[in-house]
Parts: sequence; structure tokens; C-alpha cells
Amino acid sequence: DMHPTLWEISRPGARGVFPPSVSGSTDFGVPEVSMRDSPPCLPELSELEVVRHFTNLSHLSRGVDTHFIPLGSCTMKYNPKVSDKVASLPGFSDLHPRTDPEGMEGLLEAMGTLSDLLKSLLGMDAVTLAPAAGAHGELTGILIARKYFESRGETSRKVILVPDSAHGTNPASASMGGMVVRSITSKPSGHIDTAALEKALSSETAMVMITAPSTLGLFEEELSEVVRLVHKAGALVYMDGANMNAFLGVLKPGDLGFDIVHINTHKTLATPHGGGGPGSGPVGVKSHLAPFLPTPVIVKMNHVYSFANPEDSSSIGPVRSFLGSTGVLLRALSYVLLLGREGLPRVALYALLNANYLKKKLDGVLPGEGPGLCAHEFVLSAKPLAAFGVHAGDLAKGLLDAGYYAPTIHFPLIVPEALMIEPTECESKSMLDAFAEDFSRIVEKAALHPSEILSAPLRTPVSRPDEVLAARDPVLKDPTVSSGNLRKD
Amino acid sequence: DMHPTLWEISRPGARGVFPPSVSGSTDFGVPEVSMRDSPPCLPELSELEVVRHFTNLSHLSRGVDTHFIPLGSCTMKYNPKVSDKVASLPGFSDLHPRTDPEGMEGLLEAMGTLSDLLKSLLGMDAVTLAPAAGAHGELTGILIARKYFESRGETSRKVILVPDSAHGTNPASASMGGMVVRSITSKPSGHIDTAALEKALSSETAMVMITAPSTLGLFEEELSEVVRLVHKAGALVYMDGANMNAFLGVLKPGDLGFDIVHINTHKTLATPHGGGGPGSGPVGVKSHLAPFLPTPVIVKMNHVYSFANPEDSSSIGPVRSFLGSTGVLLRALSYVLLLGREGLPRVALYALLNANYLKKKLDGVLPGEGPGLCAHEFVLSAKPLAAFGVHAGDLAKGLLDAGYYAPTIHFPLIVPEALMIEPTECESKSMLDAFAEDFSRIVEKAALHPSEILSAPLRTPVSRPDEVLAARDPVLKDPTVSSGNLRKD
Amino acid sequence: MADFIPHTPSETREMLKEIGVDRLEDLLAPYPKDHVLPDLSDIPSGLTESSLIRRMQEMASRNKAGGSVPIFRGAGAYDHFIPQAVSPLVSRGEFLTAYTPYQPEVSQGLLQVIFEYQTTMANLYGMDLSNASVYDGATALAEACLVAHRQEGRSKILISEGVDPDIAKVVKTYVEGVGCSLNPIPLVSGKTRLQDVIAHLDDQTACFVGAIPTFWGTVEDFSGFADALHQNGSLLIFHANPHSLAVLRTPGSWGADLATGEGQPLGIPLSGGGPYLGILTAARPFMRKIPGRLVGKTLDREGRTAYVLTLQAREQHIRREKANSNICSNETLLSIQALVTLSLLGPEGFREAALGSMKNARKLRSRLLSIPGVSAVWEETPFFHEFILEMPMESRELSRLVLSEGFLSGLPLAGYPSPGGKNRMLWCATEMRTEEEIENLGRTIEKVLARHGGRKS
Amino acid sequence: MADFIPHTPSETREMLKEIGVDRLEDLLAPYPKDHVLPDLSDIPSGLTESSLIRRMQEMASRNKAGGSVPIFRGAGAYDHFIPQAVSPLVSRGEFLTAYTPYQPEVSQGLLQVIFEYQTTMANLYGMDLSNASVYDGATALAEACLVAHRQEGRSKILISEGVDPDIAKVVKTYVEGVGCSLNPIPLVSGKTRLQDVIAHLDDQTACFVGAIPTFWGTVEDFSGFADALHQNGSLLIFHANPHSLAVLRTPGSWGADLATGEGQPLGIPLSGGGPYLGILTAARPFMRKIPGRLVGKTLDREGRTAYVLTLQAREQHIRREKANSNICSNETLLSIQALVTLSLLGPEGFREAALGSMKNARKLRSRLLSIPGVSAVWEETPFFHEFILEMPMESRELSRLVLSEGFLSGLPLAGYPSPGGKNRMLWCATEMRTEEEIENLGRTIEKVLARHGGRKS
Repeated sequence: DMHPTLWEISRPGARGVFPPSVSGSTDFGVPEVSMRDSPPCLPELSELEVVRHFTNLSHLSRGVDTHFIPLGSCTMKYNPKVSDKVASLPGFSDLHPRTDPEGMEGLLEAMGTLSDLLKSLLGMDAVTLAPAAGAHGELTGILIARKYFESRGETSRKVILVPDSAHGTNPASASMGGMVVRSITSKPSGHIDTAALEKALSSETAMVMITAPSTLGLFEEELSEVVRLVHKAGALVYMDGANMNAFLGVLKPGDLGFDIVHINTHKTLATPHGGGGPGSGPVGVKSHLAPFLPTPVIVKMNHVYSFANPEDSSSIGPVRSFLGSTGVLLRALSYVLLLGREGLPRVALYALLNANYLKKKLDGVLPGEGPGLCAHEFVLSAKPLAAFGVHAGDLAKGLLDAGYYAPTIHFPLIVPEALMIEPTECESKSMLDAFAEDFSRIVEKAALHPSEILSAPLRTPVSRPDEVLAARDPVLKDPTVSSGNLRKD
Repeated sequence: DMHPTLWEISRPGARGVFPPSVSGSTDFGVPEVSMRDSPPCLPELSELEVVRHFTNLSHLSRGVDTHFIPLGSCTMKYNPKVSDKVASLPGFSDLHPRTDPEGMEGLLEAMGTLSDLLKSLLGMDAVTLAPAAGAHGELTGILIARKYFESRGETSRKVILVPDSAHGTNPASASMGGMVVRSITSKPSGHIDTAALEKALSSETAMVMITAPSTLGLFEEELSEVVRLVHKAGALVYMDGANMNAFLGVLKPGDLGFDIVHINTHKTLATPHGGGGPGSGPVGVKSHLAPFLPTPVIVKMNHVYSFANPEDSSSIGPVRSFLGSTGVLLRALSYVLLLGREGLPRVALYALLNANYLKKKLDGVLPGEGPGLCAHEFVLSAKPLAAFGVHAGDLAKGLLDAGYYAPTIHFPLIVPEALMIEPTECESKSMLDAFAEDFSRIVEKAALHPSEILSAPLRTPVSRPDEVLAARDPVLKDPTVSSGNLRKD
Repeated sequence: MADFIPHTPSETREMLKEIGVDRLEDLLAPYPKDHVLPDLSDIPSGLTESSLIRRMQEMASRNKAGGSVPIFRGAGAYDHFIPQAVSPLVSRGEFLTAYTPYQPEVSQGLLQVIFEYQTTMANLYGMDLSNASVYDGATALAEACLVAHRQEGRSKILISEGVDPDIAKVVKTYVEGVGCSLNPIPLVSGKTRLQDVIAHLDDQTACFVGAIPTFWGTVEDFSGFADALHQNGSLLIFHANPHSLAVLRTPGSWGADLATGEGQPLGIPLSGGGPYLGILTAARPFMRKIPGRLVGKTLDREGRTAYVLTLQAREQHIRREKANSNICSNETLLSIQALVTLSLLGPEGFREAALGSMKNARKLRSRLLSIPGVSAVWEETPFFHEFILEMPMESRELSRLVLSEGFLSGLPLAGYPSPGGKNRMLWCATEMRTEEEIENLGRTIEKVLARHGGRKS
Repeated sequence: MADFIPHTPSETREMLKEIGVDRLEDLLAPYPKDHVLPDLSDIPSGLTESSLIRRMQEMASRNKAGGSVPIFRGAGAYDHFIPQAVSPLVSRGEFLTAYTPYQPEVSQGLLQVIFEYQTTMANLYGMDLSNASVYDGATALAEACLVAHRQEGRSKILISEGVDPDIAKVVKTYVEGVGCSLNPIPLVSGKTRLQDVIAHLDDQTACFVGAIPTFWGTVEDFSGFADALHQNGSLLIFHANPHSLAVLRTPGSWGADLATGEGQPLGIPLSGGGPYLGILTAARPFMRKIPGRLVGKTLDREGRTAYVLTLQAREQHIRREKANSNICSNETLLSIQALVTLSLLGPEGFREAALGSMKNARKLRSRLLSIPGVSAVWEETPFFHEFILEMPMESRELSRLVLSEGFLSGLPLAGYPSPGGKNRMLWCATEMRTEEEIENLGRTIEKVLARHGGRKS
């Protein structure tokens, strides 16, 4: 069974760590009506109990540090420990974000240097480091596009075209940015249907959002034609750079004609994702879009970086507080500086090597998308196993028992029973060989003894939690803790 | 099965971390005959592989941070994280031990402060921080005694009397110090047999080594008489302070008449033991023994600490390199400063509370030593279970399955089938209640279904490794790695 | 000098052979030939670990950061006590390098921790529930306003001038995109008047946003706000500093529908501005309307307690353009950090830290007011741990001078709308400040003013 | 302000009741009434975590430590590269807070790591086996000499003057206790001559101890030593710097019976002198004679690979006064640290680090010799990464002056026997030193000498 919660082991009156001491009167002139009438119901535990609780719970989670995580499109590569060290240097970690610019020269240089490096790697003219995650970068990109067209008086351009193979964040971001989303059906091959796209383009089209390489792990055959058509229609082309690991150092999105691109530092630049976040989603744009970047903007004058927060600019405004997730961005900078011009192209080359090798090893095990070379990931379909009552999710559970995390399942939506596998450049041939062998064995077993796979996982602390029960009358907090919502008045 | 070793996963040619780069010629004028002819056979792995290896192996070990460790006489209390932080401050961790004294003022103040605090807590006149562990402190104490008697011309005093209930380190240390060891049989109650001791005392007796509280967790009833007799015989009394947690802040060994005492910082002062070490074994002495302390000595003049390494002193000489295990001692200092005069006596009081409470809860489950109050630990005997073929070690295995570390077993040697249990002050009543319940259940099961206990542990990665096989033709290193002993000439 | 690629040359060769190509570069065949392997000469050569540390340490040394510089500035980011046990726990690889817990069987630790975080935040804010976090406080508030907008399609958002003006700008960026307007409600002596809110209510009013405490440090009485808003079919939203909720009345008990906050004060390092923690809590009726991940408790097929991501039907990967938000990554690691911090402090320690902040802020205020030419702005309005003073010098210049003496002063309010002003500063003292630091700051300001003539500019 | 005691007042009361006493102090009944609860007024009040950090940070700031001070001193402790991945792994609570692995079933991780450490050290020293560590290099050598003494009961230990004189003192402390004598073999031009060893051999000679490299930095040719000693029934022992063994010939290949070393150079912080790592390796015949823990590989009752503490019959807790040594605690955590470091570096990285040290030492030597008045002591003797120079000033004074300029110079050899001397210094450069640091040091010395007249004293 699971560990008890913090409140289940809480003992009223127990104390953990003492903050700097306070003594004397605690009447500070705040009227009773504005004071809390009972303390928050925090757990009461000794320091040791807290340490044990979290240490033992950590054993019940798998990270890159413990397991191979072949989650497609998530690029779970090694997160260098040296980058953590850099971010924790007191000069960075104890820096107040509202320090006068004279007091944050070092941080500004770091952020300015990262911007410059990303400009080069993305082939773009300007970069913002503000967005807190990839999806946040998308929203930023949408707002930039919107502001751009407003500045040109083309206020009717409100339509964003999104291929149906795109990440769900693309349409969601477009919608959040107040745009109208139109989905474009992909070709049976998974590629963009250029003809359909051309037909959809109009004077109302603001932008087309393209994931490159595609969510099938394929490079769009007709990308240059697509870009030409969109530009011809007066619209912009956006690249969802979630899969940028496939291009890093070997292909610059700007060279392909993209106007805007975002990347996810926790994917491409090896910053740790911490179980769901933090992330960071820098956005690069071509020069015609630079004036619209969010504030604050880092500027370089006479080799010195500073930041500007111009009130009267054409900027879309700030998209978050302060300069950005600098603790994450320092890790991204560390990664780029460590690899340098020699190492960066190797990332993409070996990501491609690993994906193509594993794809080859799994050839014939399950049908895959795209017959030739893939990019950094590939998609298999578990559809043939449906006849045995086994689905993609069941194979995933089998892989958990075999000592891996699972691939991304049921995505992209256009592939039935999809399993999206991304090995990254950081996994060794031995690991890929072992995975291929285990994967093949599981698929084989699924056909011969489906009940065994359906009963997986057996080696995990829980198995197949009831998600329907969870969603029916959701329990979102420890029921032993009272609801705080007293609604006094 | 166990994880593969580093060499089993090694892949020749793989690289991990790169040291600062070296380029150009590598002929530095050392003749071929003095150069290594093949590189050491280190594992060849990526950084991620190394991180995974050690992270996953860590899951196969239990520490205080994960489990209750009731190991008697080992005092496995909480190791404060703040102490780790203090030791890792760059001003300490990057300090070269041979820095000129002007460049190590801060460290000297820290060590001097700790010495002063220990003097007070031990009730002794002088302290050395040099010994690297408790046993090392014992050896230091023996050498001090030896030198003391030499300085008095009493060179025939070579006999050290050690009760048979003492830690094995006591006789071993005495022997290493070139002394002759005589064992004194304890009374059936486990206490020192004062009469027998008196009989053993002679003009050849250098010292009597007493563990206080005793290894049975009892305070020697006749301690003051013992001390009087030993001193009367012209010998010294040594206190093995491994169990000092029972006295901390409530009783000063110096007040009891001891001439020399060592403590173990990883027991009493909460420094982490790291799976077997590091430790640190400060030794306190009364003023007549101060001249014999090992070098270097920290001295305080005009409120400033410095250290002396007098060549012509009466010192026993250095017992290790440099000043001491300062990284450990800084943690010990942090602990003492955190607790202060208010917190320190609470340590002993609550250590006694926990031990007596648990003893009471286990009353009647197995026979215990000493009917009344115990000190910080207590000893049970599993002898009644021998009839069912179950031994102390089997109960220990049952406790492993129940989610604990095991008590110390088969020690002290004077109690058959001993289980020595020390809860420390850091475990909560809830933990002790749970432990008592599990312990009682296991003992009950041992009588009713002995085979179940004999098959324990079942929930661990391995069970009952064959120690005889291990010792028969020992495999002390990975057989896949060649012996390096080429004996060329 | 590192690329974290494990392959040996012979492995690479074998793998290429298996794929059926000769060289690594052949794998780039699907990419446009014109553009592959571009010039990277503007990117420097790779550094070794030790060179990297040297270089970054050099940059770090040019920041005036806490530790070497006592911080008397808050304004949305605070120098609070972070127990030393936090970092070793949060930086454990199992948490640090995990992905979103899609596979619950191998993510129970993470899921339980998030569930515990949700429990803590719901209780701290006095609300029924909390999500698993959003990016930061500003985006949390923006998302809450969007929830209010979507609720009835209303587009008018009333926002107290007590809300951090920089956060209001972020909200503006977000809500203008979907056609909403932001309407400021003025602050009078540091307080939002109910009558001013009522005067702005109409059938397009989606919500009112109040601050606990205000950006300017004041603590308000929001009695009657909930009734007035709810009668109008509008929502009540608070943006609250979670540290203050150790002692101040909760959004929930004021009758809030949604409440947000910046979680940085809960054990998260200042870190130059991020990553921080967006707290988003809600009353039960908004459970299916709020964005972000939610972890729920359930049973597995053996009847064992288990935790899972739940109500995913709200999320972007299922609902796409109809999703409640585009949020995907959140700030889970920071939520763990806040949870560990609060678990270590417990209710009493947490309360003591807040009271320590209040006490130190008052000591600071007295000391600064003892300096000739320094005057209070609001004499009577209750405050938490921040307050505005009129200084006898242009505030940005004073800040620079004080910083060069080794103290981060209050925030210069030159350029801010009222109650900001050229010579005004927003001062803060947390429980971390000592008597000695306050006294040294006072003397430093006296010295600076004496040297520079304390000129009113 | 902390005591890490989890009890609530009511729990304490319940527990006292269960025991049958009224007050905590009643538990002290077995202790002598006269002495319990002594006066502790000379011990200060407890500090909070943040006060402690402040206080210790203040002390730390008064140390001239690496990072802020480039280190050109070795003499037994070295500023080498420590990969950043080491600390997060070694400081994991499961390793850090574990006890000696008495219960193998719940200690397999630790036991396997120690087994891997033993493998690494045995191979690095070219020996058949290694124990699990002893306290430090000095005590490792002392223990090795005691093994030699116990072997045949011989009491004469020959020790090269190439061995660190401070380590020789520790050996003296140890061996004099059991009646052995330490007999120095002189160093001629930095080398121990076989003829001098042979001249000292007699039927009481237990062993000869040589150094790789010598304390003074030189690298010797020990051809013929093993034969000469073994023919006399004496053992050959080497004390070797493990960092140097990346490139220098191993003790094993010189025919050593036992070999020891200080493990600090293998990824262990300088830390003001400890905790360090005592390496003790041996040829197979000495397996049951050496002190310290040994981990062996075996099978469990299901036939699974398992690791256990083995050959415990040698140890103090079984053999008591007849044990091989009194050692109980060792330096396991530090041995893990060394193992992780070497695993990350691999053979190539380890070799590069050693070559980097050699290269930098030569650059340093050239730069220093370019300063007028500085001269070499041994022109021709090969050296590893340390060397002696004659400086134009009293060495302790020069060291102080250079330190006040922000550099830790070579070790002043004033007070040391020959090849030490008043104006001599033992210089070291590891792979961590940069060209810039070497040049800046050179200029600083030039400045100091100019200012102080470079007087020969």
C-alpha cells in the first residue's frame, strides 16, 4: 500500500525546523477582521520524519537518473549535474529579481549570452527568454503574430491553421491568444497536405503552426513549398520546436523560412523537468517581429548587456513576472557552453542515430510510420494487437515491469494505438538493444498470452489505478484536512 | 538479481567527464621504467550511466534518512542537513590543510570552539580532535596513558584491564598500543565485578577501560568505588564514550572521576556515518595527561586560536595527518551550537525516555537484562526461542522484512542471543509503538511458525547470503578485472 | 568538451551498419541539403566542466546577491528562510529528472507529493482545492481571470490598484488577447473601497481582483465584497502572498471563488526571478473550469490507495482549442520545494516566520523614520511586512548609492503611479533581517544622505 | 533552537506514564545524584539554523581557501578536479546516513559499491586486493608496517626519506607502541639507493617503505628492491599517491607486498585536512593479515549474486585483543566518493588529469625559474607534479606575503630536514591551475621580492 500522507503521520505539537526567532509582542496593528482565525493545517512533524517521508516517496518515482524514459516528444536526456551547480551559485540563486541593473551585471551577461547563442542556433534575429514553458512560448508567439498584424492594420487576420498531427498545445495556445483555430487534415503519410493547406489559406490567415520534425518524427517533405505558400498568402509560419533536438546544430529553423520558433529548454537543452516543471520556452523571431517581443528585453550596448522595459514600445507586454526562469536558463546556457560548436551538432546526429537504430531493431515487431529514415523519434502502432484485446497502453505497462518508463502513447492522435518512442542521444547502444529485446518479447507475449500483458504491471507498488473512479467525484486533497473555505461573511 | 558491476556495463572507449584539458607533448622526462605500462582498468561509461548506477544502487541501502535503525551502541540519530551545508561551505571545503595559520583563522576558531565545548560537556581539562574514529581515540588514549607512565618512570605499568562486556575495540586498541590486556569477568548482572577488579589491580596496571553506560545499557552501580580503587592502585580510568548519548548534557564523565574519555561524533554528535565512516573520535583528558595529547595542538591566546606542533613536547606524536577530520568536526560543532545549553541535556533525557519506553513495551516479549531503568539502550535475549530453532539473527531478518534495520545482534557477548536495541531520542512514539508491535508479532510468530521467520527476509533483493562461501575462497574484487599485480621484476 | 553521448566509435559504426548508412551525416538525408550542417563559427568551442564553473562563477560574482548584500526589497519576491533540508530532498534525481507523471504506477511518489501540495495550498488559501501549479503568480492570476471570463462570457475585469502593477500588466497581456478589459479600482489610503467596486459593477463584470496584502504592503478589510459581487453574478478573486496567509485572513474566508499567489516566498530561492511557483486555488464549483494538472486519489485494481492525474478532459492534449488553457509544463519541482519547506516549518514555525517578518518590518520602519527627511506615507493603514516611505532624495539614485554600499534598499517607486512617486520607496524586511543589519542600513543611508546633501529633487 | 526530538508534550507524558515515572529527570535515577544535570552555563544558547549558517559562514570567510585563492601547494593534499556529479550522488541519504553494512540484505547497494571500490584500488595499485579503507594515508602506511611487523615478529622498519616526514611521524607513533623502530634511508638527489637499503638489511628487518612519488616530488626506479628485500624475508611496501598511478608504475609491478596511499586526490575536497581516505592494498598472501573491512562476493540462498562483509574473523569485534587492528569505523563514504570520481573520469580522463598536473608543474617551474634569484635544487631528477626550488627569501615569510596577495604558494621547507631548508619551497601545480594563474603568481612573487628586497636571510 502507499505511504501515509503527511497529515496521517502528523502529531499535533511536533516541531521541525525553527525559523529565525521572534520574541516579544505579536500585536502589529492589523485589525482582527483581517487576521486568520486558525492557523493553516500544515503537518506537524520532526525534521527526520519529513526527510524520511520525501526520501522514501522519491523511491516510488522514476527519472532519467534512474531509468530510460523513451517518452516521445519529451526528449528525456541526461540533465548535467554541473548545470545544477551553476544555477545554485549564490551569486545567482540569492539574487533579487528587482535588483538595480548595476547589481545584476553577471545575470544580464548570462542571459544576453544565451540569447545570442540561441539566435545563432535557431537562425533567428531576436530571442525572448521570458516564456516559462514551451506552451507559454507558443502563446507568446501567437500574441506576437497578432500584434504584428494589428500594427499593419491587418486586423482581420485571426485564423491560425494547425495540422491535426500537432501537439494539443498549438490549438490551445492559439485559442488562448484570441485567435480562431482551423485544423488541417494530414495526408495518410502523416505529412502536411499541401493542397489542403493552400486551399485553407486566405486573407484571414494569420499563421500556420508546424511541428518540425513532425510528431511522427518525420521531416515535412514539402516544407519549403508550404513556407512559400504561407508567405505568399501574407501569413506567418511558426515552428513548434518541441522536437528541436533533431535539428540542434545541424539545421537552423530560420534557414527554413520560419518566422517564429519556440524551443523547450527541458527537452533540447537538457534542463531537468522536475516531474512536470519547471520548463522554459525561449522564442526566436525574424527581425520584422522583433519589435513585438515581450518585455523586459535584454539589450547589448558597447559589449555590455542591460535590460529595457520600454513603456511605449510596440511590445505585446510582459507574459510573466520578471526576466524569465533564470534558474532554468542558466542551466540551458551551461549546456550550450559545455557542448560548444563541436558538441552541438553531435546532439542531433546521435539523436538521429539512436532513433533510426532503435526503429530498425523494432522493424517488423509492430507497424511503424514512414518507411525510410526517421528523425529523432518514431511512431509504432499497436493496432495489430487489438485483436488480442491488447492496446498501446498495455504494452506501456509491460515496459514498466521490464524496468523502463513507457513511450508516449495514443499520440499523435492520427495514428491508431500510437507508441511514440524517442531514445535521445544519451542512451547507449546496450540500453537500446536491451529495450528492443524487451519490447519485442512483450509484443510477442501480447499475442501469445495477452492476459499476462493485461495484468501488467506486477512489479510496481500499485497497478492500473482506477481513473474513472478518480474523475467521478474527485478527491483532490487529503480528506483528513478540513476544507479551509469557511466563507465567513 | 543484483545490478551489474561498473565493469560489466563498461564499454571500452566510452567517456564520462572531461578534466581540465591538456594538450601538446606528454613526455615529461620520467624514464620508461618508472611509467605505468597499461592504464588502470577503470570502468568506461557515460556520465548518465554512472549517475544511474549509483542512484539505483543507493535504493538498495537503508540509512537513517529512510528507516529506523535500532542498532544498539551505534546511536543512529538524525544527521542534520544544516551540518552538511556548513561543512560544504567553500571556505571550509576548499581549504588546503597546509595553509599558513594566517589563512586558516576561521577553521582554527571553529576547532578551538569545538574543543572548548567538548571540554565542558565531558568535564575534562583538555581535548584532542585528531582521532579519526572512536577506536582511533581509544588507541590515542592508550598511547597517552603509556607515555604518562613512561614520563613518571613507571614503565612496568603495561596492563590494561577490560571488562568482558566491553566493545571489542577496547582490547584491540590496548593491544595495538603495545599494552597487555587482561579481561575481567562481569557479574551475572552484567555489572563490573568490583571484587574481581580489585584483585586484578596491581602495580603493573596502567589503566582500566570502562564503557559507561555499560554495553547492557546500564549505569555501573559501583562506579565511584571502581574509580576510587583504580586511582588508589595508581592506575588511570578510561571511559569508552561510545554510549555518551546517555550522558550528553546531564552527566560529565570528568565529574565521575574518569581520566580519559573518547566520544564518537557519528554517535553522540549526529555526524553522518556514511555506511561505515567517516567518524571522528575526540579524546578528553584531565590536566595531568594534557601534555601527552597528540600533535598538532590547538592553543588559544588572547582570544585567538592557533595551532602548535611542538617538536620537543612530551606529546605522543601525531596519530594521523593534519589537524583532524575537520569536515566531520564542523558538523559536530554545528550540532552542539544548534542545541546549545538548553537542547543538549534534552538529548540524554529523551534518549533515556525512548529506551525505557521501548523496553517497557517489549517487557515480557523476550527476557531483558536489568529489571529497572535502563539508560539509552537495552539488551534482550532471544534465548527462549532457541528451542524453536530461532536465533537472534533470525529475528533481525524478520525486522528487515517489517521495514526496519535490525538491532545489534550477538553483542554484548556476555548475553546469549543478545539483541541490543537503541532507539535514540530522534524516533517518535509512533515509530516506537509500531516497532514494538512488529517486534512482538515476529517473536510470537517465531514460536508458532518458526519456519516463517527462518525464511525471512523475503522482501529484500537478496536473502541470507552465504557467508561461509564468501570466506572460503574470497572474491574481493570483480573477477572480470585483471589482477594488476604484474610483478614485472 | 562534453556532449553526454555514450557511444564508442565502434558502437557508432555497428549502429550505422544496422541502419544501412555509411556515415552519421547520411542520417540528415531527409533534411534540405542547402541548409544542413550550417556554419556555427559564432558559437564558441565547448568548455570543460571546470572552465564552465570558472566562467559562471565570475559572472555570479558580478551580481549583488543576498548573503553578501542584506535585502530590504520585496515587491513580489522575498528573502525568506529556507531550511537546509529542502535542497537535498528536492534535488534528488528521482524528483528532479522525472517527467510529468503520465504512468502512475512508476510515479506514485511524485503523485502523492503533488496531492499533498494541493492539500496544503487549498488549506492555506482557505479554498476547496488547488491545482498542481502554474508558471508563476502573475500567470496564475491571469489564468484565474480567464476562468472568470469563460464562466459567463463577461469581459470586464475589475482589478484593485493594490495588485502589483507589474502583475496587472501580465494579466492585461493575457486577457486582452481574448477581448477582455482591465479596469482599475483606485486605492484610497492603501485600501480598496467597496463603494468604488460597486460603482463599477455591471452585467459585463466578470470579476473583481483584490490583493492580500497589497503590493504597497497594506492589509485590507474585504467585508461585504463577496456578497456584492456574487449578487451581480461576478466572481471574487484574490491574489495573496502565501507567506502572509500564515497570519492574515484567507481568500476563502473572504468568500473568494478563485485565489492565486506567487509561491516563491515558500522556500524558493530568489534566483533572479525564476523559476517560481504559480499557486491557483478555487472553490469546488470551479473544479472542472480551472487550468492545469490535478492529482486525485483513487484505488488501484487490487483496492490499494493510488494517485493519478485526473480530470484530464479539461486539458490541452485532449480538448485542444477548447481546452481550459494551453498549460502543459507547470512548476512541479517548485511545488515540492514549497511543500517540503512548509512541512519542515509546520504551522507554528510558519506563523513565527510571518510574525518575524512583521516585527522586523516595524523595526525597519522606526529606524528609517528616525532619519531626518524621511517620512511616512500612510500613518494609520495596517500593513504586513512592506511599507512606503518618502525619502529625501530621488529613489533610484538613492537605491544605487545604497547598493554600492552593500545593501539592497527598498524598491524605488519613481516611475510608478500613485502611491508611487519620485522620492518614494517600498521597503520590506523579512524574518531573515537582523537588528544589526537594520541598524547598519540606517547608518548607511544617513551617510549617503549626508554625503549627497539629502537633496529633495 | 533545535534538538531533533520529535516528541510532543502529550506524547512525552504518555511515555513517562507507561514507564511509571513522573518526570523526565526521574529517568536519571541510576546516575549519581551529585553529578546529574551539571552547570552548562559556559555553553551558549542554541542557535537557529540561519544564525548558525551566518556564524559559520563568517568563520569560513576568514579562511584563505581555493576558489578565491589559487593553490600551488600539495605536500600530501591536492587541489584536483572533482566532477560536479560526485556530490549529488555521494550525498544521497541512503549512502550518507547508513551504518556499516552489517545486514547484507538491506545493504546490497553499499556493499556492491565497496566491492567496486576494492576492485578499483587493487587494480590502480597493481595489487591483488584492497580493503574497504582506513582513516587516511598516514594510518594506512602505519597499519601496513604493523602487518609487516606481525608477519615474522621483526621490529626494524626501513623507511625512505622520500616518504612525507609528517607521515613518518605518524608511523612512528603507531609502531613505537609495539616496540618497533623506524630507520630512515637517505635520499640522494631525490632518490633512494638500493645499496643503502641493502646495507640496512638484517634478520630484524620487517620491511622497507618507499614513496611513489617522493614527498619532494621525485620519481624513482625501484628495480631490484623487491628481490633484495624478499631474499632477506622482508616485505616491500610503497606509499603511493593514487593520482600519480594514472601514469606512474604501480607498487604491484615493482613487486610490492603491501601498498598504501592517501585517497584525497581522487575527488575528495581538501576540507582543511579531512575526512580523507586511507587506501590499503595487498598481495594475496596478506589477505587474512590486513586490517579493516573486506567485502566479498557470494551467493544468497536463492543462488543470487550477493555481497557481504567477509573475513570478519580478523576483526576487533571477533578477535578482540588478538585482532589485526582495532579499526572499526573506516572512510566508506570517501571511498564511494573516490569510486564515483574515477568512474566519471574513466581511464582516459584520469590519465589526462595526471598529465595535466605534470604539464602544469613544468610550466610553473619554468615561470618561477625565470625569476632572478630562484634556482632549482635537483636539475636532473625526474619528477611528477611537485618540485623544490631555492627561493631568494625565507620561505615562511615569502609564503605569508604571497598569501596576503591571494595565492597559496609552495610549502615553506624551513624547519624541514634536507632536502628542506630555510629558503626552500616545495611547489605543486595540478591540472586545475591555469596559464593565467601561473603568470599572475609569477608576477606577484616578483612584486613581493622587489618590495622586500629579495633578501637572502
